Amino acid sequence: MYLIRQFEEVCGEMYTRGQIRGFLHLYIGEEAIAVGAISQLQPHDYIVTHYRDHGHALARGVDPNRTMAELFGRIGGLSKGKGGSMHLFDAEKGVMGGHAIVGGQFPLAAGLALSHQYRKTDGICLVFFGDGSTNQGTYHEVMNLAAVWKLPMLFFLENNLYGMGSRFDRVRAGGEDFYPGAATYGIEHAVVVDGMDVLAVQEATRVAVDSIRAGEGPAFIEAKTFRFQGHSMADPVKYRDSGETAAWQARDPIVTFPRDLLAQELFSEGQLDDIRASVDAEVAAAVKFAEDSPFPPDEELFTDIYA
Amino acid sequence: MYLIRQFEEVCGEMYTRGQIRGFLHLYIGEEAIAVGAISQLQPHDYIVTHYRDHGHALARGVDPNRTMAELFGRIGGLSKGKGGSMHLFDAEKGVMGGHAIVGGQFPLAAGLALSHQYRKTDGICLVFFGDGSTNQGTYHEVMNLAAVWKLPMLFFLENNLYGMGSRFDRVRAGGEDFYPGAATYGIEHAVVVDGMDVLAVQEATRVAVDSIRAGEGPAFIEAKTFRFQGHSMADPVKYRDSGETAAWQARDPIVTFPRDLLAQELFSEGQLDDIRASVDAEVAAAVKFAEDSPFPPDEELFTDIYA
Amino acid sequence: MAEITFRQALQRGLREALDADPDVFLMGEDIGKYDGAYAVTQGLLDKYGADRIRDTPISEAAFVGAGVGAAVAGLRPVVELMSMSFSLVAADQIVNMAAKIRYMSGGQVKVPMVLRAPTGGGVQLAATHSQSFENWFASTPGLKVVTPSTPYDALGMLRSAIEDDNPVIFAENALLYGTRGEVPDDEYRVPIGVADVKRAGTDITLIGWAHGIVTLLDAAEKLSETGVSAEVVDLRTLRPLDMDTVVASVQRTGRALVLDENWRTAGLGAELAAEIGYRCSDIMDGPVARVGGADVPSPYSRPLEQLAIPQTQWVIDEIEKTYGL
Amino acid sequence: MAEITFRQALQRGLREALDADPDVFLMGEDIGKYDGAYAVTQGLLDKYGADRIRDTPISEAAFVGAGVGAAVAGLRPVVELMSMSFSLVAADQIVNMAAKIRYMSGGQVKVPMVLRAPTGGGVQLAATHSQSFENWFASTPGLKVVTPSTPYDALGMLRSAIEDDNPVIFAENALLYGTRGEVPDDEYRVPIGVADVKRAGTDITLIGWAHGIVTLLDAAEKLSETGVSAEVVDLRTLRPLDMDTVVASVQRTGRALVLDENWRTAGLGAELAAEIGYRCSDIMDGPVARVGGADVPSPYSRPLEQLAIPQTQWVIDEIEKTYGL
Ligand SMILES: Cc1ncc(C[n+]2csc(CCOP(=O)(O)OP(=O)(O)O)c2C)c(N)n1
Ligand SMILES: Cc1ncc(C[n+]2csc(CCOP(=O)(O)OP(=O)(O)O)c2C)c(N)n1
Ligand SMILES: [Mg+2]
Ligand SMILES: [Mg+2]
Repeated sequence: MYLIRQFEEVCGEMYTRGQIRGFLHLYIGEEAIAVGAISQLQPHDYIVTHYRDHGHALARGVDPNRTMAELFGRIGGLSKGKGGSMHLFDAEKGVMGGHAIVGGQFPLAAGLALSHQYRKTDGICLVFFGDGSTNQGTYHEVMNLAAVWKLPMLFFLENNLYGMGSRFDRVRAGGEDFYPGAATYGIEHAVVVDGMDVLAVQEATRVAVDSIRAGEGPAFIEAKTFRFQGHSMADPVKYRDSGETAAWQARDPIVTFPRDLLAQELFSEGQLDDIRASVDAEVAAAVKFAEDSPFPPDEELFTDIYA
Repeated sequence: MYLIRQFEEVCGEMYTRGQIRGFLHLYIGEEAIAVGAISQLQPHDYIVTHYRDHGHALARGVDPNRTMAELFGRIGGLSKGKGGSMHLFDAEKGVMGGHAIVGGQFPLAAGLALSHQYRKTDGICLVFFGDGSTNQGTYHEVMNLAAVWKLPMLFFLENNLYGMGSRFDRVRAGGEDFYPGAATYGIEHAVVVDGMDVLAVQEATRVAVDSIRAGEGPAFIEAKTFRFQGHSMADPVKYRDSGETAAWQARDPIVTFPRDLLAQELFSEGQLDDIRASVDAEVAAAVKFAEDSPFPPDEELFTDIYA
Repeated sequence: MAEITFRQALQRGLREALDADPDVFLMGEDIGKYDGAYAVTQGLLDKYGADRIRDTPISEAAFVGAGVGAAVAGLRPVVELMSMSFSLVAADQIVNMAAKIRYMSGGQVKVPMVLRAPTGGGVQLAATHSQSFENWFASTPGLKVVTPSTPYDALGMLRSAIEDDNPVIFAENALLYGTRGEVPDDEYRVPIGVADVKRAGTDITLIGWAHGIVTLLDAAEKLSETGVSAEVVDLRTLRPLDMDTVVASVQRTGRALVLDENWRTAGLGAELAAEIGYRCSDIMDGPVARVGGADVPSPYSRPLEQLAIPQTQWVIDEIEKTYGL
Repeated sequence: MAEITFRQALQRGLREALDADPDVFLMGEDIGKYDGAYAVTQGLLDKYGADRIRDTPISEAAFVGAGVGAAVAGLRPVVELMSMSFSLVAADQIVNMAAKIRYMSGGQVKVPMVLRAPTGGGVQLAATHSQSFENWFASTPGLKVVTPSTPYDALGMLRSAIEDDNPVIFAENALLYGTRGEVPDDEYRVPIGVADVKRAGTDITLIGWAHGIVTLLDAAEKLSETGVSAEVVDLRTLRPLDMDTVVASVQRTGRALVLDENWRTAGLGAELAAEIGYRCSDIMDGPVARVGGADVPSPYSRPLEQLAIPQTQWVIDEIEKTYGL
């Protein structure tokens, strides 16, 4: 989690310096979800996510160097700088994007899940999405398709209460919880979990993944969470009051999780400091790697369009 | 109801004779829905429906002559022959189509409902749709939009159990009833009704419309029904057994409703015969009207594209 | 050699591909139990089973995108849209997902998927069911677009499309399903991206594709009666465009007419006319003649609809007007 | 006269329309409380209230189609898409509903709706967020498509669009929002469907629209240094096309170059080149020159993205190549 946080704090800085451009969406505050959920996957499982995707990539063990280089638009990036922040891919690790059209990732995820079913493996596809994206038709269409075909698919809602400036209750009348809606599609396994608690996320995911691998069809997890910063770097966050943010920040997993570890004497202050120092160094190295990587040569404009 | 039935029996014939072409979707078996539901509307209310739309138009009092002429592709048709069977419009009567893209009609209906709300009238928009269309994203998006904006809109599901050759349970895992799903959107008023019983449909609609006019937001009615014939004239109906059809035909509203009227001595056999005879004459006149109406002149190709 | 219909050719292509490769499977609305809206997939469910012949809900965005996902995972889905007109509800998945996921991943993934759909007008299906959006997809980098005009090409190109590692839009003009033509008994392929001279001639090059070829061959026949020898070039593929074959022909004949049955404005016909005009202007006898469908929503009424679809006579008149032939 | 930005011009246009007609209202994602993704609607919620400045869920198909419904009922909705790229998830509602409902009803209804959206690339938003589908909508009968290049045109055409009884796609190239220009203090309109000569010249006609005009004016400036006098015609409207103004200019200059910043293949640039070629070939000094955007999904990396977008030098090189000027 600390890696993700530190990585993104530095991303913010790099954006200000103009090294990263376009849209940059930080995951700060939501790290416990990616880390908790992805820890429960097998190497042959797939992950599909939205544009707020750095956390998912890093939690899957994607190389921070190549991730940062991608954000810098350099040839050493995961996608040679062609995808940028919103489109992180690492096919070898099953990370199938990073998708920037809200709701666009659901069908892709269904197809990846279908491939596991078709090949009779026990693999699954984990798809992350936001509260706002549930208002896209694809959410509905794919929930139904996954249910009727019993696809091995885990729907993971990162409910951070806002889609850009719109609090969920201004754009939805169905109440505070989204997970009960899964039953409409015949998805029985649907739960809510505290997205600020990495161990709770881990446990909920373990149970859901077991059920999916057992052939019970898709499952649904809603994690309540909060993005501490703006929607993207362009967002001055005028639509919510600082009190709401502060309340959530008090539950920051980057603070609370180490505190718990210390309290339970699982780690010492010194051990944690060591971890932090090594992560800081790793992130610094990633920046260096990205800076040193050249921009893609001109020919790259026309490659990778067709196989 | 008998008008609709007789009209469509004749449509079928005219299709065989090549007078009507393209796609022709008959409503035979479902008439109690259109008649029961539309009887509860006010003149300023809107109706939006799908391609299986003859019943809705006729139930709204649209001229059978101009309807038949439209099916014949003649200048005397409702849309001068430009729309055909799937696109019946009578704007003066609030009949806003006939739409042939499955699910395409939901957003339009929301906008018409919005216009009533914006203008602070007590008007509503009644939208008809099939079980198959609930698998389009627009169904979901518009249910949510209508709920969150409290639009004066009545969602009317004509659940005839099949979308073309697909029985609902082959393409949906959410169970036999659709209406409970409305609660997911916060639509509280959602009921199921026997679509073969015109009085039951009437009553359910009355209650729903009252609730909508009272400002309670959208409502949802699911009517269980059955199309006795193929999806369109091209459908040989190989995907279901005749037993299922026969069981529904035994409940044919064109048979049972008059039978009940007779049993309750509200009408005499002779009176019913008179009605039937006059309807038969009306339909014959419609065919005559259509036959006599010329095809649109060539210039019509380029009119009505822009206002 | 056997004479079969366009529909039968497609079905044979599907069967051969299903037999050849277990990774090939079909998805679409009512392709199985209903036997397919245009009967192309008739009987396949019985033979190949429900895992490989998958009836879908009416959720085009979902199952087209699921096709992309399955393809990214290495399968070879052949997805059917009941009509090209319905591609609009899946447009985002086609244009933003199928066409771009390879590029956005820097070449890490590929999308060996085929999207088949009947297309075009002419049978009174009215405004929303008579459209040819393959024209738009032909302007989209990342997609290939195939538009056969004969049973031979349909079968051979379908095999190539299914074996292609890229997303291929396979547009089947619905007016062609019943047309007949010779097809070899052995398996064969027709390459994607190679135009075909369907009739040789010396005075003018007529360029079109799909059902337009029927019209152009008819026009060529009529022109021959007045002593004009017309060459007919069938593009067969709208993306990538085989401009070399087109230009070579025009350089021989010195005259060109482009037929685009879809809306005339800003479609593939415009592209061809612009490009031929640029590359051949010095040797041409006049500007590139264009015939296009009327720029109107398709009317239901038969006489009106016929006025909207390019007819043989339009081609002949346009040639006369442009070149005085 | 005051110098204001393109963004301010649009906002003034919206305010004037909201003030003038109670049937005008706005819908879109985050146009209210968030002040609009590109700040065009900043402050409007406070002034006009939530009934008229409506924040929507992220449901483009639903609210675009709801705009059509409201328009059919006689209101004048101005719907904002956060990006033209997102028009794809609403493509069916735009192309099959907004564009066709009038025709399908035989003229019984009309659709006085405006669909505004920022469009184009250039700021590293990558493949799915940098597209210009107004090019496709320009080929769709039933729609009008407006693409202003200056604050003056933006304001004047927005007023016309809102008062138009047809569905108007109003494409705002995002690179223009910050550009400045003179705008009269009094209310005025700029008609839809009338091209504008943005710079007079005698040797060649450069034709483009929206941000392309910035490039063409720059090219014209550079050309003048070498003694070439270029006329710049700003289409302003992509549908209906004002071909008469274009052709009249080419007939004067005898040379033409068309700039289409979007994908080069089969777009509006092709249409213009084909049509100019046809109507002016007899008096032209060569074929119609074309410059188009690269046929690639938009890359994120800045140097690559810049290679995909037509630059001034491309225009100059193409003129040199085609006409030796
Ligand atoms: C189809 C589409 N519409 C709108 C947008 C613009 N947009 C990008 S992110 C976003 C908000 C999404 O909110 P949510 O799903 O809650 O995810 P979060 O950003 O909160 O993680 C919007 C409206 C888009 N990218 N795609
Ligand atoms: C987007 C789209 N997909 C597919 C079709 C083809 N189609 C027309 S009707 C239909 C079945 C619809 O079933 P349902 O909604 O249950 O209505 P019913 O015909 O039973 O009244 C299908 C698949 C279409 N018109 N539009
Ligand atoms: Mg959110
Ligand atoms: Mg049905």
